[in-house]
Amino acid sequence: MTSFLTGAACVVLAATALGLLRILYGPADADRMMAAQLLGTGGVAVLLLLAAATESPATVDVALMLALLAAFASVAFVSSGARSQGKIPPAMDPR
Amino acid sequence: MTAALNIFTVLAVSAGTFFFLAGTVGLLRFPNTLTRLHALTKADNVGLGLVVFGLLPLVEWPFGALKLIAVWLLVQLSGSIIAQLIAIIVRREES
Amino acid sequence: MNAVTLFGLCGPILVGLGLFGLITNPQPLRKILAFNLLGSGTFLLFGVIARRGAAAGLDGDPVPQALVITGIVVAFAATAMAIALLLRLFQETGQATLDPGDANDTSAATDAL
Amino acid sequence: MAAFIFNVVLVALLLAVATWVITSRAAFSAVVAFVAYGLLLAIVWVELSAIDIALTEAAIGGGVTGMLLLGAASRLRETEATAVSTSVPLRLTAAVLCALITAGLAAIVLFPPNTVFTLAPDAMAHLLESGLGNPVAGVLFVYRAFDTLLEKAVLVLALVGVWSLAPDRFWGGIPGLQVYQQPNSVLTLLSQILPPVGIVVGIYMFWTGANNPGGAFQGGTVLAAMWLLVMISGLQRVPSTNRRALRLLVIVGPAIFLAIGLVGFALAGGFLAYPAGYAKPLIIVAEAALTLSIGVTLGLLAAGPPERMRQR
Repeated sequence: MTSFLTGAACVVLAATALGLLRILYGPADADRMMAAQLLGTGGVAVLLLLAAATESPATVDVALMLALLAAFASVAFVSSGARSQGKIPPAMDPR
Repeated sequence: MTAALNIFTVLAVSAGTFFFLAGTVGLLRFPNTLTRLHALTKADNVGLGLVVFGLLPLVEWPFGALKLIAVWLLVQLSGSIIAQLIAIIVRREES
Repeated sequence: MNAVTLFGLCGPILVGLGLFGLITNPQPLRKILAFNLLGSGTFLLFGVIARRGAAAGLDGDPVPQALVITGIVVAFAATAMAIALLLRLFQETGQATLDPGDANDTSAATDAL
Repeated sequence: MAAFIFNVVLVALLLAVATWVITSRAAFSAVVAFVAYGLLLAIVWVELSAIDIALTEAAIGGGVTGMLLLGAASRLRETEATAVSTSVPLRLTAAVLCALITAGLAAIVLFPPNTVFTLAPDAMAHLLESGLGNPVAGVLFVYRAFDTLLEKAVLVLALVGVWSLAPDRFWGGIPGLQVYQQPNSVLTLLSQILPPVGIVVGIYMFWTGANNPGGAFQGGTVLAAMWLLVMISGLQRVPSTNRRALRLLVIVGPAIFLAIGLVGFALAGGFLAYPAGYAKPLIIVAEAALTLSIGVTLGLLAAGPPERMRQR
């Protein structure tokens, strides 16, 4: 069972990592961000599989942390993207 | 009983792994950003869901199992909302 | 070759890569990224030393592990500070460069104020 | 065997992503690769049996640093084209010298000294006196408490440094955090549902840190991320940095930790020494205050220097 779970973790990692090719090719920034998002979810799955394979419950906490914070970079991407639509940062505003 | 549960784990985790693979293939092969987003969300929801489902018999009952389900729900929540936000950005840039 | 040695070799490569990026890349933001890469390579070396020092019923020596946690915190503080500095430079001069020729050009700075 | 293949794949990926961070032409692409790198590094730490570090890296590398860098990359986008690249001879020289450093460090890894040097037994001896169950927390709060106190001081100093980068007229003003411009969007929903969960997880991280991997810093980072989410979505205003309550929150953790350290002079015969039998409650009190302070400090560090005086 342990080798099966580790093997599955290996496949999930390799699969989501192939998706990282989107970071190279883009073409849109959204595509790049999506690849990171997929790796975030894949990373959660990998950590859960590793936790089960090595029977270490603390590893589940790392997955919990990733699940909570992996979306955070995407939120920052969305909010900074909203600003790049030709808006001047306040400190450069001549007023 | 144990053998049956093991077979269940193997089947569910394998199916989950397959969805991660499918998500990656979609992310790499689909023609435009919105369809690629579609592929990403399938991997997020179903892939991780099946992996979590398959691992349930292996973890401590009930709190270990509840934690796994909480991780999945967190990824569901943030994944679906991030997908919406990215889609909004993509559509605004296209128009 | 076991897994720990594998990670142990990964650390030096990251240090080398980070240092190379830090020296050759002209953009300050990329230098910050490279510096973080360099730092994480060093942390990885500490992690390998910790793993090899497993004793007293532990999977790793907790002292280097605690040092790495402190290191990550300080590296984050330094990164936040560096980015704030960089964005301020951009606000003052309208460009983000460490080229001394541009730094002497104070007319842009006075325009911004 | 399966575990070793997994590690080979992991290391190959980590190096590939790291190479992309350095060689990519566009800064945005490099920053996204760096976020992916942080996620992979967290898995590496799990494989090195350093769960405490994995938690820290997952919270910082994957989350808050990514946010800082993405914000900076999008603001600096138009400056990229003007950057001059370094000359080929300089690049070659740098590559050779960096390769030498890599080789030297790799030699240290490949040919370790014959006697294994470890402080684990010493750390464990002190751990028993403290009543904690997590050896890393024991090292941070008993064996090396002074370093931990200084680390918190560094965070506060970095915050003062970031604030002082504001133009004089904006001192004490409102940080220029990038706020999502559309109110009542689906992001509002996320920032209504996620923070309550995040606060529970943050407190859990701090509480479980006494006996299991976790602790004040990991818990504080989660709190910081949740606070930032609420501010980015516009549900909560970005506070003015001259608010007294805010500044008190920043220093309450280090101050309580310092006070406990000073009490050690009177009751236990040394700075940061804990009176026998009271070590664990004192550490829990210090950690609780530190979790709060770290959360507020990290949130403010990520929010950046003040950029305006008044709410619009």
